[in-house]
Amino acid sequence: MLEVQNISKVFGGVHALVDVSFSVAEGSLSALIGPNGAGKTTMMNIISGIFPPDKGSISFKGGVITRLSPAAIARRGLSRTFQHIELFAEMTVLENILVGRYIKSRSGFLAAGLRLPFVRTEEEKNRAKSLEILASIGLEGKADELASNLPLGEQRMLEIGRALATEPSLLLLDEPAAGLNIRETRDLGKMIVRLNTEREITILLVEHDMDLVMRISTSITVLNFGQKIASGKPADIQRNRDVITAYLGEEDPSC
Amino acid sequence: MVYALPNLTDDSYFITLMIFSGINAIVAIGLCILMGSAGQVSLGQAGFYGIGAYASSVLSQSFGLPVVISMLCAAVISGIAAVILAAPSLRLKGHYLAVATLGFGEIIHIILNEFGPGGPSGFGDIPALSAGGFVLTTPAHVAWVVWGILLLLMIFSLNMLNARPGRALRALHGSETACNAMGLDVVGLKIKVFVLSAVYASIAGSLYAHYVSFISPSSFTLFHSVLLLMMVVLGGITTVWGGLVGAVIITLLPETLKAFEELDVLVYGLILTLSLLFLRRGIVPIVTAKIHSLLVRRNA
Amino acid sequence: MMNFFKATLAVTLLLMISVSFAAAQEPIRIGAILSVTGAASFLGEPEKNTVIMLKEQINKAGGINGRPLEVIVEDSKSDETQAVLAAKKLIERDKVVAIIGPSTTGESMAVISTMMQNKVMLISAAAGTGITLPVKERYWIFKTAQYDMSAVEAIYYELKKKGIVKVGIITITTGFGDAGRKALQEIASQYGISIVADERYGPKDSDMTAQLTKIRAAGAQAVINWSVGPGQVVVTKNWHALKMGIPLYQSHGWGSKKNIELAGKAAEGVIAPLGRVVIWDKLPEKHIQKALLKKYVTEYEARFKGEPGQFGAHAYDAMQMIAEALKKVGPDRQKLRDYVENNLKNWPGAGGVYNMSPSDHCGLDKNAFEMVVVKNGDWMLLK
Amino acid sequence: MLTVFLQFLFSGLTVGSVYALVGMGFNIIYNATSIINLAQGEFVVIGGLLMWFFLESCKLPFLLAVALTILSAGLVALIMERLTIRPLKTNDLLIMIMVTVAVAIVMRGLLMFKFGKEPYSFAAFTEGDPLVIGGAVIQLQTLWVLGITGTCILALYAFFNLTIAGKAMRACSFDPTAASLVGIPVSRMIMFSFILSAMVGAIGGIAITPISLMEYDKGPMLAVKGFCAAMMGGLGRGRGAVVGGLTIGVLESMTAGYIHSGLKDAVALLILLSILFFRPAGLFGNAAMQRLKGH
Repeated sequence: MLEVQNISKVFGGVHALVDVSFSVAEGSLSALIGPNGAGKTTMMNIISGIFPPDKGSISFKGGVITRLSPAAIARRGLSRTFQHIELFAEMTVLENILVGRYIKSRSGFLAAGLRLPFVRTEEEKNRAKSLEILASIGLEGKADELASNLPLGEQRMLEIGRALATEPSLLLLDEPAAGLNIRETRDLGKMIVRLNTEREITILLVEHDMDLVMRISTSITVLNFGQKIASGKPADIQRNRDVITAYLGEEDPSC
Repeated sequence: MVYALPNLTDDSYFITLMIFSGINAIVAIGLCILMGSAGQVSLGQAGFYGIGAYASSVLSQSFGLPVVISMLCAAVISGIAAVILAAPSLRLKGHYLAVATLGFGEIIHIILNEFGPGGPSGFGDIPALSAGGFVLTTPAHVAWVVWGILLLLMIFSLNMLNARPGRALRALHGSETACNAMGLDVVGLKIKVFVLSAVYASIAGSLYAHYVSFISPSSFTLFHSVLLLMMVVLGGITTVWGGLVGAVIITLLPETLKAFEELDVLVYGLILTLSLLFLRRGIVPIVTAKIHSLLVRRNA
Repeated sequence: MMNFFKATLAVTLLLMISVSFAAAQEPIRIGAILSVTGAASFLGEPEKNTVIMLKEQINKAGGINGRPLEVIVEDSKSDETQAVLAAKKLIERDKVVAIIGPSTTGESMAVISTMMQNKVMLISAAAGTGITLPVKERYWIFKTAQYDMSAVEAIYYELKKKGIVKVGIITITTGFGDAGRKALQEIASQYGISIVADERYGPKDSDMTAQLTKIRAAGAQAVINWSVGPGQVVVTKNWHALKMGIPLYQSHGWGSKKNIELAGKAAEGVIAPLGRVVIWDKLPEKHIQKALLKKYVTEYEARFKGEPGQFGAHAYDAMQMIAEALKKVGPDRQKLRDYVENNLKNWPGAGGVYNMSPSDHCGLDKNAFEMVVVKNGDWMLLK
Repeated sequence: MLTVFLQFLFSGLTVGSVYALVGMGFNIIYNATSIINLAQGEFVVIGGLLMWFFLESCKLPFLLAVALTILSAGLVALIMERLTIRPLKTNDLLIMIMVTVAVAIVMRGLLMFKFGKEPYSFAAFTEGDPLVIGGAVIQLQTLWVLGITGTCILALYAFFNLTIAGKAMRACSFDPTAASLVGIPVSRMIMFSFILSAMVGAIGGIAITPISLMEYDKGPMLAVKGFCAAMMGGLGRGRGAVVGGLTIGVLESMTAGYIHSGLKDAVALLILLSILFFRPAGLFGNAAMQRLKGH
């Protein structure tokens, strides 16, 4: 589904990514991990088109997306969430989801202003779909709250919900567990698995929480100082020497 | 103003005030959508207002087009001007966008001064508003038409804002990064909302020209743009109702202040300053919040 | 805060109502729309003062055949929209029988349709040709300001006498300057004059050296500046500093001692066509305007610590015309208009000697001006 | 030909140095607060009119009149800041800018009330015939204006780079939170920035009034031009405003001279717009700085 080939990126003399390749198979729940500064977020931003790579190419569902704009990539069915939450703070929970429906609907300024019949049916359909998504992420009771009034955990859920509203075939989750407590993280994990299995959405997860990653992912790629040092099944990764050394410097490798 | 309403209704002075309020309100709701919903600033709205007034006047006077047609053509011309301004301005934000729009408005003013019919003196005998052979002669008729158009644009705006494009605009205001990730066409949306506000301003400008029947560049200056901005900020930027209320207040205020004679400018400035200091979110949002909280308390 | 607003609003409305209902002894009401504030306030200010002073004098002398005269002055803020509103208010709410003003051509043009629709006489204090022409479409409109054309003719007549054939013109980008520019261009050829440079500047510009340099480079034999406000002083100073070696002519807007004061030495030698209100003390005793100008100017200066100038004179004449008509035919809108159109022949005013007729709603020509030169910090008639 | 060119140049420099002074005023406040103070032009007017008042009306000696004028302008700015900007605890730049517009209206009202509507002027600082350079004339007062502008730049540069107070003000502009953490009284620095910019404005008013006269409603035009000067040089960059102001002045004068005087403002604006579109950080700004400030 996603092929990342020989990606390199230099930021002001710092090699953020060096010749990194990996792939995400259709239907998989893949994870991209690595210590701080390993280049995970840079990779996410390159995949989703926020900035281009210096070298290398990325293809998605068979088409090259390396130089496309983020919006164009999103329209091809690749949706993402953000490490630093990027919700529409002054809009309600439901409206946030509805914005996610943007690319799946078509009423423009004129049609909407004139409230043409097709606009009305489209709005109703979007509304129903959005409420359904809200229910699936457990926010059905909070549709009319302002997004900024939600607790952090629910804001993360809402971001995922908004991404789901675009009906993506690949979902990039950028550190969805950051800032969550143990219980919230557990719920999040369950939901991610459910999305993967029930909705059949391919997922690429960037995460710090090793426990979560090891528990739910089916394949893992490990980055360190911008280079890929390992990839494979969780069990293999846990035993990999390079990975353990990489993490020992900063973090507890026991998980 | 409510105090004054009953004995003023058949007073053409009052009606004229309502006409000017309505015209200003049309520009203001466009500006509300641009600024409040989409978060773009414009200090050049008087430019579009002026294009609307001049284009429609020239087309109907010199080319003999029916007024309705010339108003529509003027709106198209303003829309094109908006695209020309918006396309390169998109990368700009905040003060930089403000100064770009300011420059645009001033350039339009200079163009009208230099190349407009009549130059700085302006020109008159502009045909009155008419549609299908029916000419609007009395102010009352004009007032009905102006407020009718205002009402239609209001409904249009509210419909639009409560549907897909409106949500997209507000999302744009919230987080452009997220908009990109949701596949929103940020550039296109920004251009479209600029065009929309320009068209509103243009319609208002045309109405003004055909009603007063005389226009000169001095009505379409930076100071008018600032005044429009003041309406929107005072009324409340987050809702089109704020534009409407702000426009009516700013139009009526100088008339109300006539009793202060020479001091009226001073009092006007003081009222504006105090309102901005104490009614920061704008009148409409504050009042609706108040009503909302009262209702909630009653229900509880 | 809301209470404060309500209070302000209520007080203001009460004041407005009390003003409009204080008509106990049935006064005759006329209106005045003047640019008391805003860009054209240099016009509106002396006009307003003049109107107020005359009203008091008329009422002290017994009013209009025993009835007091009331003048409602509306400040149009030099803004066309405000002028239209003011006209509507005066006609509809105050039921005035005639209106003086507005001060500028643009504002006057803007209120014409209102006046025509409501059939109320307007005596404008602005100069624009279009205000009273075509006279058929300006049935209710008169004006007391001389045509710009008349001032231009006075200057060109002078230039022709001196054998000057190439001039550079520099005008301000306002209605006043633009009207002058058009008049200058229109009749130049009639006097055998060619305009070799046509320069402009904005109302708040602070240096016109570049434009004057260009005029000099174009080989002009004289400079004509058409503006009012600080611009004409700046042009004069720049002209002086550049030592241009060619004479500087100013428009009839130059007629204020303040200009000489502000320009200082630089003003020496500047020539302009001025109304006699400015140089009344230089007129021969027997001149038809002398007595009334002496009374007007000395009384005005004593009361307002400034000169009425050219523009005060426009309001003076408009007010006197209406007052005379009111005394003769009473407060009837139609009769007032007819009186002004038909009965003001060889009528001495502050701005000149008027000859109104159905084909001329201004009644002044270039004889309303005297050519005046600045000499030793004072005006001197150019012989 | 050279004479004519030089004359256009001198004319442009005269006008441009005023824009530069106003532009510097914008920058001082912008640096401390990110506010665009649209009442900046009014300080120039206050400078010119109060100078006339102290010099011609009160007949005070020249230097005393200058000192009183500058102090009064500072006082007005102090009152403005304490009464309107400080109570306005908001991050909404639009509201802050609109407040300065409203304050400008109040100031214009007061000035009109006190001084009326006519223009004022007083004698040039030094008597004497204009200088002639290459056939082109330059008025002595123009030299004063240029000299004063230059002195202001140097003084401001020294203030911001050599004094503790100046460095503290710069720190506020980079990061108010951090500045307050290290013990800089941010609120007082904002007040100082208003006073300082008012004083710079007033100095400009004093210097140009003998050339261009001064009347109560000249402020908005000066503000627009000064704003453009500041933008052209890169908002917040002191020297940028000077170059920006002089550039606009010279461009206007060259357009008036070589193209058409009616279009001089338009040409200056078009160039400003192209700079905005192609170099949004201004001629001398760097893009990274602009991103940091986030406006």
